[in-house]
Amino acid sequence: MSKKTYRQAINEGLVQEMHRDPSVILIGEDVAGGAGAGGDVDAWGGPMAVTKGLLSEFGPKRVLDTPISEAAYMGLAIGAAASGLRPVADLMFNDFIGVCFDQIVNQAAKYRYMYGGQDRIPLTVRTMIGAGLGISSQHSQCLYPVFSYFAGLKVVIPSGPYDAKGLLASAIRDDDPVIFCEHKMLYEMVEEVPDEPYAIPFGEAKFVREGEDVTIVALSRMVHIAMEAAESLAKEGIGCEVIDPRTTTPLDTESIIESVEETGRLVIVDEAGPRCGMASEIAAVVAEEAFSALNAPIIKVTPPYTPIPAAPNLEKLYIPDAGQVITAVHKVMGRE
Amino acid sequence: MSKKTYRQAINEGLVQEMHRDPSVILIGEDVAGGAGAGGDVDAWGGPMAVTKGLLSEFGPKRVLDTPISEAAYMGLAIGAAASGLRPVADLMFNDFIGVCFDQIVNQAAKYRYMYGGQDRIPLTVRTMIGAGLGISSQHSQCLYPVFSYFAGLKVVIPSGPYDAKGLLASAIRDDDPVIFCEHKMLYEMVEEVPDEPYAIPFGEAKFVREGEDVTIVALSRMVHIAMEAAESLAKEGIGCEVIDPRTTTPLDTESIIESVEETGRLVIVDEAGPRCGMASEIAAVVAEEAFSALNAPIIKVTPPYTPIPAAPNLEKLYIPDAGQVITAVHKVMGRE
Amino acid sequence: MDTAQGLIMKQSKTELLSAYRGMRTIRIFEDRMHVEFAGGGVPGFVHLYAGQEASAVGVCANLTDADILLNTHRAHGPAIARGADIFAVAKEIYCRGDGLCRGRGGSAHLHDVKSGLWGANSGVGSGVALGCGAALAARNNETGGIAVALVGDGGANQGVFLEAMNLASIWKLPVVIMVENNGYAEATAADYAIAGGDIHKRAAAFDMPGVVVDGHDYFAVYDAVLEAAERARAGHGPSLIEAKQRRYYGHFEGDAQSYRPKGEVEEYRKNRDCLKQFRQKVILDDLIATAELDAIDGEVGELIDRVYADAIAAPFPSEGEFMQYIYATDT
Amino acid sequence: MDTAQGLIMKQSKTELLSAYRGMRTIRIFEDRMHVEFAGGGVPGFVHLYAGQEASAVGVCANLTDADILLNTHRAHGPAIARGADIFAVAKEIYCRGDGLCRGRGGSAHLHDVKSGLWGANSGVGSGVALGCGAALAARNNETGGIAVALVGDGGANQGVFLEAMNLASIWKLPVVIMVENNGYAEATAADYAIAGGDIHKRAAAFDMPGVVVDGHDYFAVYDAVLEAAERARAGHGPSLIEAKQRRYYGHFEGDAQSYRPKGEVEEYRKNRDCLKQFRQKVILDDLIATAELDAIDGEVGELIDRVYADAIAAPFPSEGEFMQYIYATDT
Ligand SMILES: Cc1ncc(C[n+]2csc(CCOP(=O)(O)OP(=O)(O)O)c2C)c(N)n1
Ligand SMILES: Cc1ncc(C[n+]2csc(CCOP(=O)(O)OP(=O)(O)O)c2C)c(N)n1
Ligand SMILES: [Mg+2]
Ligand SMILES: [Mg+2]
Repeated sequence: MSKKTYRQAINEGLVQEMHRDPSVILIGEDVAGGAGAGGDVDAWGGPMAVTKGLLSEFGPKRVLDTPISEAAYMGLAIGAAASGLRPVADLMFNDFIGVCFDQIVNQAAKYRYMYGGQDRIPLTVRTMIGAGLGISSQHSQCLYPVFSYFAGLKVVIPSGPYDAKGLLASAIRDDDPVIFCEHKMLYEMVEEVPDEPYAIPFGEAKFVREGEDVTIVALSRMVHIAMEAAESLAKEGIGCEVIDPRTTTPLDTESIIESVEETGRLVIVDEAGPRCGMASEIAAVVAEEAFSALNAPIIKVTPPYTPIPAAPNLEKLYIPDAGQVITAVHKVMGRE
Repeated sequence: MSKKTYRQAINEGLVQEMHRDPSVILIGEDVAGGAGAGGDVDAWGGPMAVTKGLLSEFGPKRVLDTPISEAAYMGLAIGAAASGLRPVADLMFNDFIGVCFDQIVNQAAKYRYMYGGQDRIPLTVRTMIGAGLGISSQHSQCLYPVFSYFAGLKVVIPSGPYDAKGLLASAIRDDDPVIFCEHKMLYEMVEEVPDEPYAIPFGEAKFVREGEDVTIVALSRMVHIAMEAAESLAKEGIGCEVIDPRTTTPLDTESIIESVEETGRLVIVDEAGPRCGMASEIAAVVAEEAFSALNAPIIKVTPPYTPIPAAPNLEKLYIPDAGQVITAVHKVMGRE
Repeated sequence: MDTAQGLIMKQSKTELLSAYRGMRTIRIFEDRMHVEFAGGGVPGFVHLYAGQEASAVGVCANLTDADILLNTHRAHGPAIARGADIFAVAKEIYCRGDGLCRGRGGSAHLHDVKSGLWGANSGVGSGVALGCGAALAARNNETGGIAVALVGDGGANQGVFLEAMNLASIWKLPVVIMVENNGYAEATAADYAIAGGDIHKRAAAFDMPGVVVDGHDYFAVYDAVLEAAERARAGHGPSLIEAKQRRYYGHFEGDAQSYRPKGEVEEYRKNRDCLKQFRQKVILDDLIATAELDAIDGEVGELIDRVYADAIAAPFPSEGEFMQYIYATDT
Repeated sequence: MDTAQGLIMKQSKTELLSAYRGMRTIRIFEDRMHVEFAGGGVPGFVHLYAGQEASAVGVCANLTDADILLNTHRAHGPAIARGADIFAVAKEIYCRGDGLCRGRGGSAHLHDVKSGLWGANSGVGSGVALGCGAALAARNNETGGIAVALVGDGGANQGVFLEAMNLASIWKLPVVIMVENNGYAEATAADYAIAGGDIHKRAAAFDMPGVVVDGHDYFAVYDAVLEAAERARAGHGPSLIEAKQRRYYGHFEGDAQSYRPKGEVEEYRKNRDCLKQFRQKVILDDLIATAELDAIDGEVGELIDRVYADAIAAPFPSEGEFMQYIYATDT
């Protein structure tokens, strides 16, 4: 056990899984960096240096830099997965799913079903989500609701270093295609992380904080915003139970329902879009399955329905903050 | 006014808009058919013959058959729209969004916002949705929830010939990118349709049937399934109000809320997927904004969370039917 | 070497008879499907391969068990050529419970892992990318296998196909790209949609060999694939083959085909037909007797009767199975 | 014709001075941005164009008001070359309220309809497709305009780029594809990622002319674009130009560039620099005096000081504007 950043935890998880299973390969744009360039190899490890050192450790047969051809190398990764390799394919920014969407949602997600169960597709797609760097609307989205629309995929949204390492191990060991969504504003977050490998099962939400008055379901980076709000609300005597679903497919609806059945109130905090997003999905599940337990409207705290602006002041307005969560909690508590 | 099929209504709508405005052009795979082939030109009008005759009427400068290069011709259509043309681009099956997703959700949807309001993108994408033809999981999806996730697009789902013609006129005249989703099982549906052009505004739901006991929101083809259920329930003395939102962006939440405030009960019937779909979205809106009016859980009637099977018997199980709607209504009426 | 003698020096008589049987099997299977479709009862979209038999059969004659063939939506012919159980193929087309894909895929998605047949994909053009993956895995695992990706002239205009050509080339992947240019993508002519008209010329752009062959000539296809496959197996990287051919039926069943020039199919049937060409070549020196070939025709005819009777009688998938096979844990 | 005299026969002295001014403006703007970025306060990712000036300036010298230039994420240089208001350019990079895109786009998305500048797109490779649309519209509306799409060596590996090449060719669209091959896509060498190493060879695959030029030589770029633009204007269709060049800074600011061979940038700065090459050429016969060029340098230096002072002082977009410009009705 030692303190590690989210970046280090993911890097360590990759290293350990690659040692554990020689069929794990890494593939993507500049996952090493320096291919053919004449200077240092293993120069980048991705734009955020998350995969730095892996080429040196595992060699070019297992760590492959690609051209900017996402559709081709995702297709290749699916084919390699169907052949028994366990590719970890890097999508850099999840927004680039635009150029390889077919591969992910029509091929990977449907491969096993459409062919009647003949195959397993143990593919992990690592990708960055989220706003906060001022890099505008084509590099800052949270697209896990879109991935979650498609049955056949599994979708993971670790909110901290500990979960990141453990969920990554599960993703790589899983026999289905998994989209592993790393929030780019969390790479520097530090937490105690075991040095040895461990796997956190999918579909098990984490109760980040206990509380009796209101259930707050928060996703990815928003877990920290929700916690900030919860600490502040505690001072007012309002007890918030904060739940991090950790995976959106499978979604641990039981834990959420169980909590709402105790608290009778639900606020959902998500950085993904408000329309057809995870916040709506979770609200709908509760409105159908735990309606009788509800004492108040279900409130969603999400960004507005807009593309993401580059300007830092507007981007800040875009991202939900603790103030908005507090307002929502006050509302469900009837203290407006 | 005369009886027309959904197919004829769309064809007529296109013809009239193309006469009305010379900047309207049509572009896609086999929208005419026969390009370079040496036999008849205007041979297909798309696989469902919806655009048949348009090449003959408007000539090759305005009706363009393309290679199977969706990303390129969608990008081209966006560029043409930014230049003041009004392209109607054909995506054939909405599943093929997989190969041009970037163009639609990252370019078209964000063009105006990301460039600070300099442009208008009067693009209409016509595309087929829905199961029922036994053509399996890559040709049968309903992806309007995914389109609706992205602010900047407008999304239209006409449930019959009258709406199809009027909404198509609005789509073509609209200055924003519109995804116009035609349900492939409705092409033979017949209705009275005015001969002259008319436009139905976006964001105005249609009250297809009045009723006091339960609000049923139904989308696209499901409007007819809901009506079938409603007729049958009427015989039991249960009055269902059936609402067709007609567009998912903009979404007429007011009409839905208004109705639920009368009935106190909501069932949503949608052929799109259950996770992060429109049914969840509508449930979430009501659970937040009309909670106090609700007397029962909100029930979603959707397909299960699975890719779409080819086998007709399984496909039939996949698509929601009137029986499921009746069960849901009984449930919200407390008559299980 | 254009005598039967010469041909038999390259392929054994058994191999040649098997190639003929393969082509005839596909032909009779597809002709029959055309009739059955018109009569109703075949679900979904059905794209027939009749006319193009020499292409898939010429490819598959070069493949081993370690190799992977990537199928297209025009899937019946390649599936039969690759040796997938023809009863299960028919049942899949009819969406029956014990079809190749348990009724979930249908006509356009024939896929049979145990015969080394992948796809088909109804989104055209992806085969090369998936094939690159099979090829990479074969190389990493040193199986000796290669991948052959079939793609149509239409599919060759998809971005992923072009990206994958580049990727296959820079990594020298053991993959053969077989473009079945049957002149049309739906109702659009290849000559219209392909800049310059020649797909094989795209090979040079991606630094790989590209050739064009008569796709109705089994021997021409065989030879081109042999060379490309050897290159791939030797670790020298990908090749592209453009095989010019024509389908005898419409894009899919129900296509009125008014876009085709009058007499085109008749002309191909008369003068270019793969079965006719094959027979002419092999009977030259009486090394293969007409009677032997005729006997195959008869046997195949009977087989296909049984295949259809069996498929039509087979039950649809059981409803309990509906949600099976989505995830690896759903067995 | 390699004398100043000869050059001036093709382009007027005014044009040459303006080209020089353009390149110098970009250089000083980018050098300054490099410093400012290091000091903090520039939001987002910033990709500098320093070193590549001859490319954008050589293109833009051939463009009229009716033409459209498609920008890339390495957007500052092309925006300035195309004549976008440099104050608004800087403000957009700083995400200020009266930046080119009202602060919503930032460095990688410089777009200015009134100067005929489109993009940039931070998804690489789309420019050609969008440019095809501008070209089609120009032809349909008979504006006489053409589109020039800039794309990097990396973007040239995107499927949409390859699809669009084909589409542009079969429709003979008035579009010029200008591949700025600066040797790298991020930290990956073009020689590694481009099969065969030559992007201009891809032109033949799509039946269009393809040439390669020294992208640091303003005159070489100018001539190649002139020919391609004339071809496009004459209705003869698209062309591809590969302009080999190098960036002087990292992929984006913050890139340590350890992947680059030692001394590479120094070598380019010393022997290939576009400003040096230009000066050498034009002062041969003293038709343009060194002093004239030096005077421009001085003027540009002062301008850039004002541009930065202005941008840094400018306010961020007002918060009330947040939801504006999503739909055409949000004005
Ligand atoms: C990405 C994509 N776009 C469009 C289609 C619709 N479609 C199905 S088959 C076909 C024609 C394919 O032509 P080609 O690749 O030449 O194969 P052929 O049908 O001639 O065998 C088209 C356009 C598709 N399946 N996938
Ligand atoms: C579709 C897509 N994939 C990946 C990226 C990430 N990315 C941004 S710039 C870049 C390199 C682009 O290289 P090139 O086209 O040569 O342009 P350069 O940066 O050299 O000017 C990459 C990979 C992207 N923006 N879009
Ligand atoms: Mg074809
Ligand atoms: Mg580059």
